[in-house]
Amino acid sequence: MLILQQVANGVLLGAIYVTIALAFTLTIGILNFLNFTIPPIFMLSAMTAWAAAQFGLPFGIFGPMPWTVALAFGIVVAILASLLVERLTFRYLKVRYGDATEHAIPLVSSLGFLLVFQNGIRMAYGTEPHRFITPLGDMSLHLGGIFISLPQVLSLALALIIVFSLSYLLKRTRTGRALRSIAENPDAALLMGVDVARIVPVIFILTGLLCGIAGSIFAVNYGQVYSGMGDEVGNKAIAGMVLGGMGSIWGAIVGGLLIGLVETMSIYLFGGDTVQSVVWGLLLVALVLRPEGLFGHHGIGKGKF
Amino acid sequence: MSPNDAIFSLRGVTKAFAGLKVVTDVSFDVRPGERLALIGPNGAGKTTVFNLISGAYKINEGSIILDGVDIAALPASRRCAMGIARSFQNIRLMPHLSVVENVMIGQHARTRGILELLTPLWMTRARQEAEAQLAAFDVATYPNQAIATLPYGIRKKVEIVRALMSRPKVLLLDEPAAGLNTNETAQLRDFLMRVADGGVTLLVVEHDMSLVRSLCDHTVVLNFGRKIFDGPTHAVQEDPAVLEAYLGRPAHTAATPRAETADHAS
Amino acid sequence: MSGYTGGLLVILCLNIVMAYAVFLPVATGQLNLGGAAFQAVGAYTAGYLSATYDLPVVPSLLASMATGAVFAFLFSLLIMRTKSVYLVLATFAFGQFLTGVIINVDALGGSMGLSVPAHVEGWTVILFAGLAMLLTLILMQTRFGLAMRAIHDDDAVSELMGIGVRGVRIGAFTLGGALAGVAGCLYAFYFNFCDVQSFDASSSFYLLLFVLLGGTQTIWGPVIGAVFFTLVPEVFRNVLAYLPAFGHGATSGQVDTSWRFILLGMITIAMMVYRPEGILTRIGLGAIWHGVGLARRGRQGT
Amino acid sequence: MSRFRKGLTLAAAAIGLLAQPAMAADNDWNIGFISTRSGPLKEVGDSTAVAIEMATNDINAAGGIEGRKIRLVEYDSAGDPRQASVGVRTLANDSKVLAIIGPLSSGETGVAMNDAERIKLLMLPYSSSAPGLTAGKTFTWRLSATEDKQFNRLLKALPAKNVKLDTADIMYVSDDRIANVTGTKVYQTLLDKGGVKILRTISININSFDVSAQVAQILQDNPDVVALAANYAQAVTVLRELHRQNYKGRVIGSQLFADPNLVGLFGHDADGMIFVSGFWSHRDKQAEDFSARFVKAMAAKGFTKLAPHHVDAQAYDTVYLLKDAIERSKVTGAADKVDEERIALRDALKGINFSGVVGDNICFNGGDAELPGYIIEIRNAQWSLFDSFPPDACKAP
Repeated sequence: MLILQQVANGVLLGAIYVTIALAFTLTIGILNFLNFTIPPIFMLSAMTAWAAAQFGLPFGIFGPMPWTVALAFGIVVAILASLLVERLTFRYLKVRYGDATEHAIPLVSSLGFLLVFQNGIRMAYGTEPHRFITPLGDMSLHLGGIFISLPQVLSLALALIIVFSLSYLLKRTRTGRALRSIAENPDAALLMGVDVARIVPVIFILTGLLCGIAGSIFAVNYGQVYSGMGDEVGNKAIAGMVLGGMGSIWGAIVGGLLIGLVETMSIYLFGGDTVQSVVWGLLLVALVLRPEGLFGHHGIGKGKF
Repeated sequence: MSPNDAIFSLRGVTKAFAGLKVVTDVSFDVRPGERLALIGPNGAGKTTVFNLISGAYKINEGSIILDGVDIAALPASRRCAMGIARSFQNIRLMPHLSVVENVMIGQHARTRGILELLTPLWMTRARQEAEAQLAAFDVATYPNQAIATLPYGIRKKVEIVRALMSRPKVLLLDEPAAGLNTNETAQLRDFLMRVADGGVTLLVVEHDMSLVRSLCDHTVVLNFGRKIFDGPTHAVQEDPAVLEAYLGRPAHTAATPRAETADHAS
Repeated sequence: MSGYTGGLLVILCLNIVMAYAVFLPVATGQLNLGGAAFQAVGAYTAGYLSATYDLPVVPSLLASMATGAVFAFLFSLLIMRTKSVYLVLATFAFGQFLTGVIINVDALGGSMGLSVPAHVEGWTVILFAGLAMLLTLILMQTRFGLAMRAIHDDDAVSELMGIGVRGVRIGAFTLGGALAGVAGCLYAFYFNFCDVQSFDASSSFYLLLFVLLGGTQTIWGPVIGAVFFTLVPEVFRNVLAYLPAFGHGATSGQVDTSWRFILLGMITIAMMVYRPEGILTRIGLGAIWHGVGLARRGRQGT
Repeated sequence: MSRFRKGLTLAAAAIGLLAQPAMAADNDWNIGFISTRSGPLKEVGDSTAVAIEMATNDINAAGGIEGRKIRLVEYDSAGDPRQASVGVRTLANDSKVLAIIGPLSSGETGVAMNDAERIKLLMLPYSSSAPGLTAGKTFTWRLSATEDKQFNRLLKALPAKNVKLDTADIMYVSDDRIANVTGTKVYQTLLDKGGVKILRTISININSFDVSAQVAQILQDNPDVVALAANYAQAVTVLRELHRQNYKGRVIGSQLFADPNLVGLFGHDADGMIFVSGFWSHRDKQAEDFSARFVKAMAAKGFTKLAPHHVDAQAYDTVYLLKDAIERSKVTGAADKVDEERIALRDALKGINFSGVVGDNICFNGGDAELPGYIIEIRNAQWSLFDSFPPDACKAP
């Protein structure tokens, strides 16, 4: 029974990784950009949602918000932050230097953003956890002896809905096709009349949206928010994305869930202190054996001839 | 011509990308000191053949013989050490290295042993040699100049000088005259003649037929990845298969872009 | 020298040695996001040998260098097939994996950290920073160094020009690992304490930032990056205390020193906007030499 | 060229600012303070800094020490052990301080105390409670009780108060220095000795936010108590999950997560929890007075605190401990005698008998203080005193 319980725990834990892994995979798959601002934006969105629920907007406008409105506010903040990142990193990446470290340039500025967001939040709201109170927080089900919390089920469902709609967006809409053409060959996309400067912000809006949604899921599920919450989720989501294959939406979902499962299973089998070495060791083995991930393709960071 | 005379031969070379054959059963021989042109319509597989010879791609079938040794299984860096050097269709100089440093990279294939690898270059004559080579071919630049600031024609020459620094037996030139005007092309021809006089066998992919005629004594024509002509250059224009490939059968020329893209895929 | 300048100088020098350890693979185009893990290998080797066998400094240093090199060699051999972003993430995974293992090894002190009896003074660290700089300078002047730079620019063409790209990459990674081992050993002996948290993912981030922000094209980039990231927060520590907007001196409790990291982040972003190839590029270096030359000639003229 | 030169000038100016050591006024007591005002430990650091400033102001307002005021020279280590080391050197060599208060965490102390030992400078960390940290060090003295002592008291109190204690699960944070030792060594040994059957030892990570897998294991065992070794932040995560999965037993722990704000986060959900604290805010009039003023001072800085953490109280008392030591040692604070006086100050701590807000008649065994222990039960969303233990006696110095 315990093992089934742990499988359930793992899958539900994976849901949060999936959402963040999707954000990572979008920017890396389409823009070849390892965006380290994703974890701090995720944190930023949850923390501002908490602050809005606790204090309201700055200068006391409106007063404390209901938790739903506060979460929506957090998502909006995440999108704005993501657009700010686009404005100050990606827009300056027009020049292609053609060497092996070219994708490092936005990486550096994304780490700059990490410093700004994280220290800003620490300064404003401290480093210790805050409680995010929702009526959903304690709702749970018992399915044949297995304990499942309701918000976790909802967040898994939400993650799946996001994946399906993203996949639809990329396959069936004009914007989606434009995005995919950029992913395949940015120069050719430009030649074929895709307005790259207009379409790139779409990715960042999606990234911000995903971070915001993940922040909401986290706040509701775990009932707490804190300035360091992005680190662990971000790292595991990266692991999930790589395991599933960079740039692949289905890879992100499989990888994210797999990391959640591996995590709870290694807790179950070997204890919590082994999680870090098991998860990352597994990822290392995966990268050695199949460098492109489960669903990945070799297109990312390809050499040119 | 017997294969024994050849310094360099292709035997039944075949290459396919994702099931699509871009080079099919190509064989030819090159004698020492010969200047061979490899021509054909767009997408005929010329650059692919170069990539196969230099080792950028692995062949599926056949053999590549240099000086009696099959080099088809060797990694690219070993082939260079054995005497194959090349230039690129779109110039591939190292953007962050200076002119002379780019040329010095060509010497790498001649380096033997870890000690030589770890000797500071200012303790050797490598730099003087590179500068002398640049001067010998009248490449008028500052040796420390950044690549990006050089005119196109000079960059082409630098790339060829770089290739020559490995002291190749066979030099592969991929469209050396592309982008040059008539005057520059004439200069290039003289430059290449001097290279050939130095005992280097030339293998040239070129669209400019006047250059081919004045430079090369031997021509191989490819079409759809197959060899359709192999003989003296002056006989090319009379060959019916070649004429058909270049002028006739428009239906097939329309299909060529597919092969062209495969040519550039990595 | 004041205690502050001295202490800071040692941290700076440790950072410089590590910056070169990360620079060597980066110079061949391999971004290493696990630099601190290789430093941890060196630190724990030295710490363990000193704490358990009372091994003196010099043999410990050699042992750290060797283990750092061996770990880096084996790792780079394993991940040879992975490239670009995948390589960055493989190094990241390696760092996470290794710290995850170390913290569970009781012989290495586990989460308690390892107390290290042998001590080196600050000047040793400074000496090694100079040495690391000098050796890298010489290495980059050799044919091997030229090959590294060629691979950084274009690995495919380098291979076609006869450079054994695999070998050079593995070699550069291994040399970097050896240097990281030395840096780790110096860390352990200078602070007399090693602690996995000092070698975590964010330390690795910073190390890579030193190199990328400084510039990967010249050997001065890592120094400039290390100086930037070590000293800018310190400048702000001292400047902010004098600015009314941020408070009136440290003890009043009005200064929120988080500002110095926020400002550091903002400057980093701005740097990448204005100098995306790093603070110092080859062209930039050329211009400086050119400027110095002009100045010298001008002086001779008068 | 001119831009380059301008850059050079700026850089020179910056380095000039770097080189300026903080100068002390002639007549003040020059005391160093390694604070943690930025970085991941900022919040604890800010709060203890308020306590230390409060103590300094209180002493100065009451006439200082022997009529002279305390002047705190602060250095922010940002929670970084390397910076803590620079802090010791800066304060010792440049500011010529008599002694140093701080640093905050055991990681920082682990590095900084080596420097203090070499410089021969008294260092008073006020929060690190890792057992055995000060072993072999003669210049590091801390006004904090180690986890083993406090937990032992808790175990003594439980049977006396009829708490069922036959079986236990231990849960600890494996990658946190103190929590790991406390969970794997202290709890293990003491529970064993107390005849409690340990069903399982479960670890979590410092960054874990989802502990459902671990808590599922606890629920399967269903022990009488869960002995939790975790800092406040991880304790919050664990307690929430225990509550969510509907665990009915009690959670006990040493002083690691004895934070009054737990109540604020959990309200009635925390009811039934028992832990030890080194400080009880209703101990006497003095403690109550300190607590009220501290809460007010924190509110003025924009932090909501229900009561001081025992670390805050220890930080406050550390300044008074230093005052007592200065008075006992008869040091003068003269700049030219600072080297001898630092040693004299350390020697003055030997055999000291200190009374403050944390307790009365506190003495030191080696570098570790003997503090009282207060067993706290959370009842009706309030801290209530369950039992208390006076400080242990000291061996003769």
